[in-house]
Order: sequence, then structure tokens, then C-alpha cells
Amino acid sequence: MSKYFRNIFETISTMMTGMGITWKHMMNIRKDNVTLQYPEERWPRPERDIGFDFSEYNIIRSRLQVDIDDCIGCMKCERACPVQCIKIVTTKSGAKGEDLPDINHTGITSSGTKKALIVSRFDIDMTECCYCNLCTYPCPEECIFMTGGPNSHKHPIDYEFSQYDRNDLIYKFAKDVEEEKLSKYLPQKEKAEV
Amino acid sequence: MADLAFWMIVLLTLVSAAIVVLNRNLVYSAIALLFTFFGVAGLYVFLWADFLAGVQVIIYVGGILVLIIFGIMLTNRITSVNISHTSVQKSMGGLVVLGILSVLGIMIFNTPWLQTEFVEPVQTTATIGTLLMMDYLLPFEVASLLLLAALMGAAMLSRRNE
Amino acid sequence: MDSLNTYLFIAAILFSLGLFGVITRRNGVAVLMGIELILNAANLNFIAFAKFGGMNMSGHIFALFVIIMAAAEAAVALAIIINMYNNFKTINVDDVQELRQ
Amino acid sequence: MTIDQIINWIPFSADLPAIAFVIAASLCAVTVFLFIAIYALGIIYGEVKISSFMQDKVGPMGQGVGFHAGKWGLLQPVADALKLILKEDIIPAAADKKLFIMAPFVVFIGAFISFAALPFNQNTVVSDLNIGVFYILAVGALSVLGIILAGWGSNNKWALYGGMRSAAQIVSYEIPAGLSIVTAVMLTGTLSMQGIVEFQSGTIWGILPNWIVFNNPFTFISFFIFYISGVAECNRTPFDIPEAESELVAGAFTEYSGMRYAFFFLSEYAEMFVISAVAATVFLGGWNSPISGFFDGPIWGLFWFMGKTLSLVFVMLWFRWTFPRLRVDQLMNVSWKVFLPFSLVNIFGVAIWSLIVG
Amino acid sequence: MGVVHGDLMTLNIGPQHPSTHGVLRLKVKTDGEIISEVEPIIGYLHRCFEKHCENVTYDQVIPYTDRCDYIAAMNNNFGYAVAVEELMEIKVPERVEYIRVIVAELNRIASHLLALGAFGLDVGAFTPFLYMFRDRERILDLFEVLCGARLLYNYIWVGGISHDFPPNFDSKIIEFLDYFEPKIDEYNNLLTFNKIFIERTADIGVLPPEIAISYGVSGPNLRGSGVTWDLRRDDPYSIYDKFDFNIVIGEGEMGTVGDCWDRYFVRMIEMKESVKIIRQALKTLPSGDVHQALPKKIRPPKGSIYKRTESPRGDLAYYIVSDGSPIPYRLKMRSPAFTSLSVLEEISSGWMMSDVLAILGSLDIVLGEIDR
Amino acid sequence: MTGNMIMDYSLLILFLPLVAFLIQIFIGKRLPRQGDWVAIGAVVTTLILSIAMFTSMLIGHEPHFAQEASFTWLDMGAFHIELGFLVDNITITMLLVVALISTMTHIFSIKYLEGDIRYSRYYAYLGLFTFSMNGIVLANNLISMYMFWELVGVSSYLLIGHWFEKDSAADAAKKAFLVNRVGDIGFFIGIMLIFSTLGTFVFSEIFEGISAGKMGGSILTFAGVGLFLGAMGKSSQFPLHIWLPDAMEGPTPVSALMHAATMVAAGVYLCVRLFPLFTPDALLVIAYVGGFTALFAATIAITQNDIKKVLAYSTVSQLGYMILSVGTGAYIAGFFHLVTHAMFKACLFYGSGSVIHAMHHALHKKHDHEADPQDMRNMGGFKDKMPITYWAMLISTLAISGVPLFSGFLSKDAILAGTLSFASHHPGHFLLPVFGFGAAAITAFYMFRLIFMTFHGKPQMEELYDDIHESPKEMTFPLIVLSSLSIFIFYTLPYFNPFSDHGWFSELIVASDAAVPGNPSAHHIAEGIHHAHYTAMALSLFVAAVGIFLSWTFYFKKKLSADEWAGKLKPMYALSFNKYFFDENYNRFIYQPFLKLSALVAHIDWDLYDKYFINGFGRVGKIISFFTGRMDYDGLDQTIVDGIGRSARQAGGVLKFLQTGRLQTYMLFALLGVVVIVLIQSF
Amino acid sequence: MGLLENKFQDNVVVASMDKLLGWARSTSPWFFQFGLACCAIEMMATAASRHDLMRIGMIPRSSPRQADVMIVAGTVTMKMALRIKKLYEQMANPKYVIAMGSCATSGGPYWQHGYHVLKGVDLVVPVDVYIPGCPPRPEALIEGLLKLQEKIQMDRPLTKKIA
Repeated sequence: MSKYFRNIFETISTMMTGMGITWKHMMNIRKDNVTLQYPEERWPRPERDIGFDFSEYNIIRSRLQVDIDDCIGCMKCERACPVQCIKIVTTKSGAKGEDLPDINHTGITSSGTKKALIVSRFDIDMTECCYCNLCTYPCPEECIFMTGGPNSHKHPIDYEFSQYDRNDLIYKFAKDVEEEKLSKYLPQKEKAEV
Repeated sequence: MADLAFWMIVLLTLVSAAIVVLNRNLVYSAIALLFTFFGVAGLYVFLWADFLAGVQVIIYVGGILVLIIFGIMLTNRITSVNISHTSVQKSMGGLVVLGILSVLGIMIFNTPWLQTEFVEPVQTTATIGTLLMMDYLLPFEVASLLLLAALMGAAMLSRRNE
Repeated sequence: MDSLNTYLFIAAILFSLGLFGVITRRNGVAVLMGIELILNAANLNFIAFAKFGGMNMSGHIFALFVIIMAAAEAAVALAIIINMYNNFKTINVDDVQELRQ
Repeated sequence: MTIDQIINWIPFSADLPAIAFVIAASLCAVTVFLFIAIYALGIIYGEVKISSFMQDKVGPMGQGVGFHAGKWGLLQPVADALKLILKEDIIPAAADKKLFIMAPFVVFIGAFISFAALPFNQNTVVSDLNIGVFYILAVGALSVLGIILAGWGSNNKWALYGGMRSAAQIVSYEIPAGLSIVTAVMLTGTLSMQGIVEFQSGTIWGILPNWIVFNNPFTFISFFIFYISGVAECNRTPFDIPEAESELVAGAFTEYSGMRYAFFFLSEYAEMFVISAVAATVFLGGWNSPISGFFDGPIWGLFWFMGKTLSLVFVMLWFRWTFPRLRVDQLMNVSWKVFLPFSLVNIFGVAIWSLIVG
Repeated sequence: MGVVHGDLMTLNIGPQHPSTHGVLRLKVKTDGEIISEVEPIIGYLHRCFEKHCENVTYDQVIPYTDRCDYIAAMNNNFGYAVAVEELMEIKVPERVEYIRVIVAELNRIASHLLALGAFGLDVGAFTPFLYMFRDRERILDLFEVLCGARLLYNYIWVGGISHDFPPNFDSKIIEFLDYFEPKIDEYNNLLTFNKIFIERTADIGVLPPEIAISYGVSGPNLRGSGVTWDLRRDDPYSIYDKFDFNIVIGEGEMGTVGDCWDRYFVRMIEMKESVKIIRQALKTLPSGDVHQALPKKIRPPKGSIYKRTESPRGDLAYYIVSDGSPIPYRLKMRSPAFTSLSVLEEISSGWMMSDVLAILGSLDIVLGEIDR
Repeated sequence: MTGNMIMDYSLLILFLPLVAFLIQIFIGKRLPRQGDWVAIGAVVTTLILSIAMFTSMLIGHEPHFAQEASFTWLDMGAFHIELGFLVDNITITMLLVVALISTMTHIFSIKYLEGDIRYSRYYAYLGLFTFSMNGIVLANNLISMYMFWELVGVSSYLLIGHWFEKDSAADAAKKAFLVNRVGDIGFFIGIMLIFSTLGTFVFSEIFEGISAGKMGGSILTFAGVGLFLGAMGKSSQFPLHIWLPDAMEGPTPVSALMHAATMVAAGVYLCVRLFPLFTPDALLVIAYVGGFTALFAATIAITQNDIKKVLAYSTVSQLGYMILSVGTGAYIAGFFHLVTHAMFKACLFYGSGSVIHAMHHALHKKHDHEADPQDMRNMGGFKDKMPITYWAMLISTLAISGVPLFSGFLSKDAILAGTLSFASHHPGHFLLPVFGFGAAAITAFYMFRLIFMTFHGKPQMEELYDDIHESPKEMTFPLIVLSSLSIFIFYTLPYFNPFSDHGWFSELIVASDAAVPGNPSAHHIAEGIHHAHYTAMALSLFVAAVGIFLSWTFYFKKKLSADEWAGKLKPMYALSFNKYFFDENYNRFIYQPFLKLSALVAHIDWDLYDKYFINGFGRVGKIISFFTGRMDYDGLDQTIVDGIGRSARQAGGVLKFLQTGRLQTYMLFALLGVVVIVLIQSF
Repeated sequence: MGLLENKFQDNVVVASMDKLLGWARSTSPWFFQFGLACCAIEMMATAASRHDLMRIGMIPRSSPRQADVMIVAGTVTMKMALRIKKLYEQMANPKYVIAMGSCATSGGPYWQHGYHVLKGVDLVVPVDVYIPGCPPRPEALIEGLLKLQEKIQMDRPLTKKIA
């Protein structure tokens, strides 16, 4: 019998405790509110304290970006990728370190390396990428990088890139040039085959 | 107006009662029973028995009908929605029931019923309460005993035999 | 419309329908529904007599008792039907032939 | 204003009473329906917002592209309603079509016709029935049937579970609810809602309002029993096992989409209102002002009634967003082993109390 | 209900169901509300983890380990890294060990928060779930600062870690811990000691210690049954032997030892212990270079290794067979959630349907790890 | 006290024990102390209420006070049954007695049944018993009296069989029930005779009807004897007395309750209530039965060794007195004796219970399970060990023996006076006073025998003696109360009435006139008694003294050896000791002949009729049929018989649908029958 | 589709009705609580306090009948693909599908060796919006949902489509 009443009492008291907690939260919503109202106030939000400063908080792995001008076509990133989502096709350039303006090829990277290869295809299929960041470490020129974080000066923070079509998610970083223009830089042997 | 409403209710009652006994789907029968109960409750209202109309709804609809539907659900494969149930000896039964009905009808219309002056009761609920507690106390108690016994009996019957 | 005979005749029809259900249906629950109809018919008579036949409030009381009885009866009947289902795996009353012979 | 008054206003009521009645009745019905719709929109918004605040978030803010749901998402429920109404209405092939279609309306009717006996203020009540409270309890039984039909007609196991659970639950919680109402009726001696409210005017010892909840300790307990049973009858958490999102997907409503689902939604909220309104009327003095003698009058009456009712509705929302859900047998236990004995004791208690004190 | 018996109804809970924690299908035989038989059917999330491991190099396996137990990715990385290091006999710098322990414990807290919140959701409490997610988000923020990802980190590498702590990071962690510790009381008041919650969980789904042991259940589920078994203490890896922490076991405070409530409460207290470990580690965090032991090319010698670690779900073990090439010859993962799930059938028959979902919730399974 | 309150009080008194019973039977076991406080509380409340009623009776001092309330039970037009309650002075007194004894029993049982496995059940049955007894007392009509009468039977069955593990207890319970049934059949016949003639069950209406001459003559005599048969069963009059001594198998407090104040008193009470309707012939039957029982039972009591058996036969004998007084017309004296007897006999039973309790504990301590704790030969010298019990029992014994200054003297004296006066008017019936006085002498003898054997002399079982202790307070309290109520002061002193300056019993309880025309009026009888009073007093004093003296010489001084005398009077002793071989005789002369008769009939049926007649017939038939068979098979069979068979089969094929085992079909045909009958009727 | 869909000639009234309907549909896209793998956790996180999908009118529903948007969050295996198709078919029109994360879009990390992984959920159900990421950040998910809203708003549901 006493157990019966103790149960009832416990039920009531614990329920009141719980209701007290939710009530407190409801009343202090202005202070407790943790919502990041994304489209309105884009993160980072310096005005609300969520524990981090603007400068610290913006390290994200949100998409891969390639500075194709710096790419020397070494294909290290392709090999590092666990899922093989990077596809690179290179062509031996006739002139090492030369600019080829008709196909927008820059001969020398920003760190001064002379390019021996023309990157004719540099596709990253972001639908297959697993955002592991493994490809960025081996890059000798640091031309492939995840946006944001330490690279925010290279590329703005960006995570708004959903698409209506899946093919739009395959990023082609190689310069868009016509086939014939490119073909004259191809080695003669291959040309003969074609 | 009142006439119209009355006949509508009568129609509702009788048609749904007919569906109860004629429909092949058991669940539909139960649903039709709902309308019959409501119709009868409506007739009660016409007969100045508002409290009883309430009782009719709360017990028949809220209690018995739910119980019946429970019974239907518990005694059928739950996956089969259409619970058809058949009838037997329809024609014979129909004839006999028609006979009974005609006998009753003749009896009803030929009997000179004792008819008294009627006044609308002011407080049906209070009167019923007083009557129950004064004149009909013993039947009231017996009824409660009956309910208790039925409850225990039902529980006894339908419990699992461990 | 407001006459005793009307109500009595309505009740008689209701009664006959209920009786028809009781006689013809094979399913136990359906038989129970027929019985409920019969009880309703009886109640209607009680209340009709309460209004017209000088039964006054006693009619209401009796109707109340009938409703109580109906509740008890429904509970017990369904318990029986469920028990029957458990034992015979059917609720068709004529499949249960313990009564035969 | 009762339906009779409306009939009297109609000029040709003497000549064509039938038409006058139909007009008056449909006027009332339309009003009540509109009221329910608007109230439901409001309370849905309120629920979303309140729950969000309790969970440290902001709730609908009307953010997004283009013109969205207004400032602070005020138009959110409107959009929901509009969308639901124009959504495809799926009737599963295996379902029992008639029952499936009928069920939401049966549930809704159960909640809808209860409004006829609610006294909004001194003279706004569709019909002050002789057996008002009893009537509301009685027609409340309809919604059970609707839910059973929904569960059965859907031909879905989850729905069936939900329907059966709901039926068992509502049937057992109707008893303590009814018995708790009886305590109040014993004091007032009437079943009429207006009569009950009028009983509660005045004060106790000149301080407390003469509400039944304060009348004696037993009615105080009764109020809570009734209210919590009411919560259970509305299938709200912690008694929401018929819907039990994490167990039964969406319970009896699993197969419903579009408008029919909206009807269930609507009737759930309408039922919450009815239960709260009955609790407020029977136990909390209805449209009586808490400070006796001040703030009376029809407008204030409406204000007090709505205020009390809506705060009770708020408490239901508060429950919902605080508690876990009970299991089905525990739910029954609570009803039969706690509420029922307590409410019986309350009846005796009130009887003895009114013999000794009153 | 349950009046009519004899006919058992077969019910499929899942693969799409709000509380199966993923795409698990429970084939359930019910008698009314009573469950008489539960048969978990898995394979709806079989992502060929082991097959992948046989096709990618050792360092490329790490992203895949992330995706096994995606709720506690750090711990998975940690276990794999430890295993490969032992195979290669690499000694990692001390700072790396400390950092690994810190992030692993942080992730343990995050994982437990999710488990507890989802368990609350299973028994119908919505708000505690959101509170726990709110606090979990803070941990995710920390990780994001650390390595840029919120969920799948690829942070702990063989022989090291990908990034060192950013400046001031340890104070951020302390700040978080100070914020977090009082919140545990809030959860307790809101959910743990709520009578309805106790009613729903105490005495339900009792997992007796002998059954737990014979099924190979581990982690909080085993400790909830009153067995003191924790690899961090019993088979210390990394530097766990340097820390002082308690092993929390279920005591049957509200019911029987090994019931759902115990399993729940063990996780709750374990979060406090994790906080304790993190505080100790931060206090003695040495400085140094984190990349110095990172091998240029991971090419373990021929041989095999079986290394087990304590993930938030229990004993997570990797069995790696190396043939000397840069690609693992065979990699087998012993998943703790799989054994936890296997015990479901044993302990959940005879309970009601709601209970079975509560039991499932209290076992805290992750389908990614079960199906692999 | 207003009439309404009286009614309310009596209803409360009636139903409180029932409520206690319901509580006990359903949740008794779970209550603290197994809920005995519920039962005791209820019965103490009834005691308080009855005292209140009694007090108001004393204050009001209205000799012809009567309050009746009735309600309609069945109303079928002409057939109309009313039930109701009658409260008058007799009722009030009787209620007080019942309540008092019942209370005492409840209190006494606390210790006596402590630790019993069916403790709460026991209290429940006590409540039921009290309820039914109160119902008898309050009834104002035969039918409700009959209902409660049967209820008493049931509850006594339950109580006697309380220790139903013992075969003897179970048998005793069965015996009590069945023997009572014999009487009840007579009772029912009586009731129905009256109802069929007068059309009512209510006492007052019956008396009115009889005095108006609507019923009389032999039919009334038969009715009276039938009703008396019921009383015989309940009050255990010869020859239906056999159940009572066996009923001692029940717990002792039950014996006290049942055999002192309630159940057996019901028969006397019935006679008292119905006295006006007995015709002179019926009264004569009653008187002889009563007188013979008184003497007869007393002679048995002399030789019994079981302490409770002695008391049991003493009870039968005393009840015989009461019945005798009813038969002689002095029924108020009988009622008076009922009251006084209730007190001292209950006291005696409690005393014996106390002794048995002590013996039982002592034996238990010695682990002696052979010796009989109820056997007086094992006792002796308990006076010093159990002073309270001793004194209480001594007072009661003095009272029952008719020693002056004790209550029994007064009532017994009145009865004897009534007998004497009756005999003086009807000298032919001189046996009646002889029965009375003889019984009185023997009563004194055997009661003192009991006292001396139990409390005086040397302890017979020395080893037990040290372990004998006075019983606990709960058991001695009733003894003290009841023994003090056995003192004359409460009854006689005509002017002992604290509330007014009148006496109570003799003035408040007055006899009503017989309804049967021709019977002597109450006044007449009272005058006769008054005349015979002094003679009776002297005689009764004398016989009591003789009895006591004899007992003293035999058992106290041991001047005369009881065994020796028993040897001298061997046949008589044997008769008495074996209770006149009553059970055996019943067995030999009633059961066995009946069995034999049945066996004979069976034999005739099976062995003679069947064997020779039927079988012989069969043999003859067989021979004939052999011949006819030939002809039949070849000639008739193929055409006629098969044809008939075929048609029968076809008919059966149609008709078999009727025999479906389907209830509904049967119902259908029943309804069809209804329709057809109505149609036939209407044309 | 509902009763009114694609039944009307284009005119001013219909156009504004279209707008209204588009508004309603885009404003309350209730989503289907349907987690498959890693992304489901992020979906839950998005719906939780920190990011709060309710801000843009999204309420989780666990029954497909009542949901408008199915967020395929996680790896779709061959075994699960048929179920997903079934669930999609159980949804009431108008219905939308979002492929969240790499796995749902194209098989993701498992596209090459995942013999048991469906290479993109668009093989079984029509996808409206693809959200890259593994798993996508909550912001990315919200952005995808906003894209979906734009798409819904541009739709002209009532206007008769010219074939």
C-alpha cells in the first residue's frame, strides 16, 4: 500500500521536475536558443557565442577545389584517393614551362615549378568523393585543396552547391579547350594512331 | 419540421437496422448498428427522454459497440478486411419474422391502449436519480451486482488458461 | 407521428429485424447484434409507454435497467464468443455442434 | 447566443419554422467549424512554437526562398493546411474503402458536435442542453469508433495496432473522466453546463473564487484526474500510444494522407479544446472571472473562458514535450489501478464532505 | 488485447521504421502486443567494407573505418591505427597518444549522447533527444575546428594524426567540459529519474551477466549487466593505463541488474568518466611534433594482428593479415554492435512491442557496423 | 426515540454484520490482524445500538409498543407479497440478547481462535450468522423469516464445519444441516398452508385472519404443527435433537453463540412469535414434545463425560423447558427463560471453552495428543488455577439449577408454575409437571457434577496441572459480563428500572391473546400461573436442593461411588450413556429398512420382472418371429416395408434439417409455432 | 494527383492559384523520417535544435503517406533499393526526392568495389535535388532543401500541360 502511494508521489514529483526544466527552457529561449538560422544568418555568426571565434571556426571540408594553373599533372592525388573519384589525363607538353595561350595553359606554377605536362582532363566527381582530404596532402604544389579553413584566402567558404542534375556535380577543372587546338600539342606518335 | 426530422430518424433507424441484419460484411453490420443506436437515441429525444438518449449513446456506442468491434477483430484473421458472414434459412426466417411482425402489428393497432394525459417532465435526470435511489434502490443494487458478476464472468471466461 | 401506435410499430419492426438477425445469422457476433436490436426495440416500447401510456418515469428506469443488462450481456456474450473462438477456431454458431444429439 | 435566439431573429421564423431552424442550425455549424479551423491553425502554430522554445530552438521562422510563411512563420499552419487539402488522397487498394473514407469524418464529428454544448460566455452557447456534460461525454465516444474504423479499414498492421490500443485506452479512460465529472455534478445538482458555471459564481470565504476545484480537497483531486484522463482521451503524450511514432509509425493514421489526415489532425486539436473547455467549465468556473464581481460581462466572460481553456490546452502541449510515453499495459494500469480507485474515493469523499460541511 | 491466442501475427518492424536505428528489419511474431519471437534480419546496409579494404592501401582504409561506426568514427580510426601500428611496430609520439585519447573520449561522449537521446526518442521523449543533440553539436564543432569534418573525420592516421591541435584548442575543450558536466544533471532530472521513463525501462529486457558473456556482448551493454569489463583497463592500449577512471557497472538501482535502465544509466555515468579522462589528459598534455612517426609508405611486414579496443559500443577489434604489400591481404572487423544485436532475440521475447523497441534502443546498435 | 430511528437502528443492526461479512470474505485476509476488528467493530456497534434501543424501550415504557415497516416485494396484481420488519419489545429484547452474545463470542474468539488458518473466514461467518439471526428476529412475516431461517441453517453449517479437515466436524455440519432440513420442510408446509388459506405472510394479518375465523380447525392445527416442526428442527427437540450434541465439533465460542442465544433460540422465538395461531391440539403436541425433551435430554446429560456434551444435552433439555412453556400457554415465561438461559448458558460454554483452551495448551505443551482435552475425567481441581472461570461457571450453574437469587430460578420457576397451572386445569396431562420437575432435579445434579468434576477434587492428570493457567483477558471478560448478568437482580426486582419507576420484563413483555377462538386468554393464563406460583417455587427449590445434594454426595464428598451406582443401574446407565441409542436406532429402524426396501424393489425389478417376464416374453417372441421373419422378409419386406422405409428415409431427409443442432432453427420453429397458434386463435 | 491538378487553361486566376499552391507546397514540405546510414545522423542533426528544419516548415513524418519529401540519406544497398521504391510509391503526390550525400547520389565511396551498393538512388526513384557531401553538412542539406523549394515554386500544378 505504501509502495502504491510512494509510486504516485514519485510520479508526480518527477513529472513536476521535468516540467520545470522544460518551462525554464521555454522562458529563457532568448538566451538558450542555439539555432543557427542558416539562410538568414550565415555561419559563422560572430554575434552569438557558440564557443568559437570567427577566425577559428571556419575550418571545414566542404568541397575540393583545384587551381588548375598550378597543377603539374603529377597524379599523386589520383593515387591517394581511396575511391578513385579524381580522373586526370595529361599530355606531354612540347615546351616545358612555356605558356600556351591558345589553350590557356600556364607554364609555371605559382611556386615556380615548370610544368612538363598539359592537364587535358581534371575531373573530380563530387558525387563519389568521400571528403577524406587524403588527396590534398601529397600535392606538391598545394593546388588541390578543400575549401575553407587554412585555404579560405584561396577560395571563399562555400557549401551551397547542391544541384538538380547529378552531372552538374562532376567538376571539370581542366581548361575548356577545343579538341583540335589541343591535338596539336599531342605527341606525334599518338597522333599517328589517331 | 419536427415531423420531417422524426421520419428521417425513423428511416435512418430502420434502414440501418436492416443493413445490420442483411449486410454480408460483419464490420459494416457493426457500423450500421452505430446508426441504429443513434437513431434510437434520436427517437428517445422525441419521447422526452433526453437523459436516456445520452445513456444510449454513451453505453451502446461507447461501450457495447466498441466491444462488438473488438470481438469482431479478435475473432478474425486480422489481415482479412472483408469479413463476410453468411446467413442461413433466410427465406423461412423471413416468412416467420414477417408473420411475427404482422401479428404484432395487428395486436398493436387493435389494442385499445390505455392512454393518459402527458406532460413533459421537467427534470428527467433528477427524477430518474431520485427514483433510482428511493423506489428502485433494490433493483439498482441488484443491477450493479449483475454488472459486477458479468464483469467477473467475462473476465473469467476470456482469460487465458495457463 | 406523435402517437403511441407509431412508436410501437417502429419498435415492432426493429424487433422483427433483430429477430431475423438472430435466426438467420451464422456468426455469433452478428447474432449478438440482433439481440441488441431486440433490446433496443424493447427499450423504445418502454419509453413510448412512459410518454403515452402513463408509465411515466418508471419507463425510463426500466429502460435504464435494460441498457445495463445489455451491457452485461454483451460483455458475457463476447467473452463466450471469444472463448468459443479459442476452442473451436470459429465463431459460426452452427459450426459448434456440441449441441447436436 | 443559443440557437433559439437565432431562430427568433430570423424574420420568417414564424411562417417557416423548418427553414428557419435549418438556417439557424447551419449558421451555428458553420460558425463552430470556422472556429475550430481557426483555433486549430492557431494552436498548431502555438504547439510548434512552444515545443521549439522548450527545445532551445526557434521553430517556424518563415525562412526560405521567395515569400515564405510570413514573419515568424505565422502563416506556416495555413500553408500546411492548404498543402494537405490539395495533396493526393490515397486509398490503399487493400483497404476497406468505405470505412477508410468514413473514419476521419466519424472522428471529426465526435469532436465537432461536442462544441454544441460548450458555453463560451453568459449567452454564447449553441444549445444549453439539459444534459450538457453528459452529452459531451457521450458523443466523445464517437471518436473511439472513428479511430477503430481507421485502424481496421486501413488494412495495415500498424494501423490496426493503433486502433486497438486507442480503443482500449479511450474506453478505459472514459470511466475515470466520467466519475470525476460526477463529483462536480453532485455538488451542482445539474448536468447543464450553464447551470454548472452559474453554481461557481461567488467566492469561498470571500477570497478564493467559488470554483469547484477549490470547493473541497476531493474535487481538487478530481480535477486532475479528469484532466489527465482527458489528455489520455485525446491520445496525447504521455498517453499517445495509439500514434506512438517510434513504435507504430503513425498508429491508426499510418495510411492516411492529405485531407483525411488533416481531418484527424483537426479533430485531435478540437478534442483537446473540448476536454480543456469541459475541465475549465466544470472545475475552473467557466466564464466566471477569477476575481469575483470584477471583470464580468459577456466579453470578459469569453475572455476568461478562452483563457482558462487555452491555458489547459497549453498544459497538454507542455506534457507532450516533456514526457516519455507509457506502455500500453502501464497505461491501463494507471487508469484502472490509480485513477479509478481515486475517483471512486472522490465520489464518496465529496458526498461525505457535502454532508458534513455543505 | 491478447485475449485470442494461438494465432501468431508476423510483423515486420523495419527496414524503414522510426526506431530501428537504421535499416534493420525485425521479423517479429506477436501475440497481440506480446512478442513471442524476434528475428533480426540484417544486410540492408551491407557496404562491403572488408572487400574494400582488400582493394585500397592501408591509409586509404581509414575513411572506410569511419563509415562503419559512423557515430564514433574517431574510435574506429583509433582502433585501426593502433592495430596497424602494432603490426608495424611503430611507436607514436606521446603527444599523439594524448590527443588520440582526448578525441576518442570526446567522441565517446558524442556517441553516448546520441545513443541516450535516441533511446529517449524510442520511449517517446522528444525533448531530451534534442537537448542531447544540442550538446553533441558542440563536440562536433570541436572536431570541426580540429579537422574540418563533422561526422567522418579521417583524423587518426597510422603513426599519428592528421592535424595537431589548433591554438587554444585545449581551453575550448575545457570550456566545453565545464558547460557539459552540469547538463548531465539536467538530463537526469528530465529523463533518467522520470517515473514514466523508469517504468518503461526498469526491469525490462534484463540481460543476465552469464548470457551477456556467453553471447560475447561487450561495452556498456555488458557493464550494464554488472560485469566489470573494460578494455581500457583490462587490456590497456595506447596510454589508458595512465589515467584514473572508474568502470561503471549497472547496479540494478531501479530494477534488476542488466535491465534497460541500467544500460542507459551506465552510458550516462560513463560520460562523466570520459570527462574525467579528458581533464586528466589535458592537464598532462605534452608538447611535440605530431607528424614525426608518420610513415611515408605503410607497408607492414608479413604477418597478422588481432587488436581490440574499447569503442563506445564495446570491444572493437581488427584482425589484419598482411602479405607485405601496401594493400591488406585480409581485414576482418569484430563489431561490438553485432554481438549486441545477436542478444536481442534472447532477451526480448515475452515482452510487449513497446518494450522490444526500448530494448533495441538500449542496446545502442549501429547498422553500419553490423552490416559493414 | 422516534419510530423512524427505531427502524433505522434495527436496519443498521441487521445489515452491519452483513457488511462486516462482505468485507471479511473478500478482503479480510489482507487486512491487518486478518480484519477481526472489522467484524468486532460491526458487532459492537450493533450492541451499542441495541442497548440504545433497549434503553429507549425502558424509558418509553410502553407495553404494547410495536413498530412495523414493510415494502412490496412482489406485485403481480392479485398476487402480492409484502416483506417487512416488526419491532416490538420482544424484538428489542431479543436483539439485545443476540447482539450481546454475539459480541461476547467475537471477543472470546480473538484468543480462542488465535492462529487459526481460517481466522478471517471464521469472523466472516460469524457476521453472516449474526446477520441472519437478526433477520429472523426482525421479520414480521413468515416468508422473510423463512429466508433468514435458511440463512441461519447455512451459516451454522459453515460454522460447525469450520474445522472441516476433521471428518467428525464435517459430518456434524452435514448432520445439522440435514436434520434441520427435515424440520424446515414442515415449516415450509406450514407456511404454505397458511398462505394458501389466508393469502398473506404477515403475522398481524395472519392473526387477524384467524381470529376472524377465516382459518381454523384441523388445517390450522396441521399448519401449527408444521410450523412447530421447523422450531423442533432448529431448537433440536426430540426426535430431531440428534444434531445438536454433534454440533459441538464446531469451535466452542460458536457453540456458545449458536446453542445459547441464537440458532436454537430461533425455534423458541418462532413459537413465541406465532403463539397466537396455535390451536389447543397443536399446543398439546408442543407441550409434550417440549416436556419429554426436557426430561429425556437431562437423563442423557447425567452420564456424559465430555464437558461440552454435558452442556449440549443441558441445552436441549433447557430448550425443552421453553417449548414446554409455550405449549402450556405460559410462553412469556418461556421467552424469559430464553433470555436468562442465553446469559448463563453462554457463560457456561465460554467457561468450558476456557477450560478446554487451558487443557489444550497444557496438553500441547506436554506434546500429548492422545488425551482428550474435553474429557472431564482428565480434569479436576482447576478451582485455584482458574478462579475467574470457576466463579463465573459456578454462578451460571447456580442459575441453571434454579437456586434462588440467580436468574434461572426466576424463569424456571415461572415455567414450572405455568406447567402446574396447566395441569391443574387439565388434570389428564399430569405428566407435564412431572417432566418439568424431574428435569429440574436432574439438571441441578448433572450441572454440579460438571462443576465438581472439573474444578474440585484432586487433579486427575497431575502432569498437566502445573500448566493449567487462567485464560487471557479477552476470554475472561465475556465470562465476567455474562456471569454477572446471570444474577437475579437484572431481571426480577420488578422495580429495578433505572429509567422509570416501573419494572421491565414482567411489565413490558406482555403476552398477547391467542388468535384461535376458544383458547384461554392471556389474562386467564397469567392468573393461573399466579395461583400456582408458590407451589411451584417450593417444589422447584426442593428438587434443586435434592439434585445438588445428590451431586455433592456423589462427586464432592464421594460418599457414594458413581461407578458403583452406574453398575447397579447398568441398563439405565447404558441407555443414558449411549444417548438412548438414538443415532443407532435411527440407523437401524429408518435408514436400514429403507435401504432394504429399496434393495427389495430393485431385486423385484431386475431379477424377477426383468428376468422372467420380459426375457421370457422375448424368448417366445423370438420363436414366433423366426417364422414370421421368413414370410416377412421374402414377402412383405421387399414391397411394403422397403417402400415405407424408403418413404421414411425421404421424409427423414427432409426432416433431418430440423434436427440440425442449430439453436436458431429450433427457435425458428418455435416462432413458427407462435405464429400458427396466433393465426388459429384468431380465426 | 489531386482532383484539380492539370485541369485548367492558363489564365490570370489559375496563375495566381498556381502561385498560392506552389507557396503552400514549398512552405510545408514535410519530410520522411527515413535514415539509412551516416547521412541520417546528419539529417537528425539538421532537424535538431542547432539547425532546426522546422524553421523552413519541415516536420518529420514517419509514415510515407503523410510526407512530401523523401530524403534518401545514406547508402542504398541492392537489398534496400526495392524497399525504397515501394516507399516512394506509397507517398502521396506531389512528392519529391532528395538524394543526400555521395552514396545516395552515385554510390559514393562504394561506387567501385561495392558489389552490394546501388549506384545512385536515381536508378530507382526520380531525384529532384542532389546534395553532395559525405555526409553533407546541415547547412548543405538546408541549402538543398531551399533549392527544392525553388523548384516547387516554379511548378505550375494547376495549369494544363501541353503535351
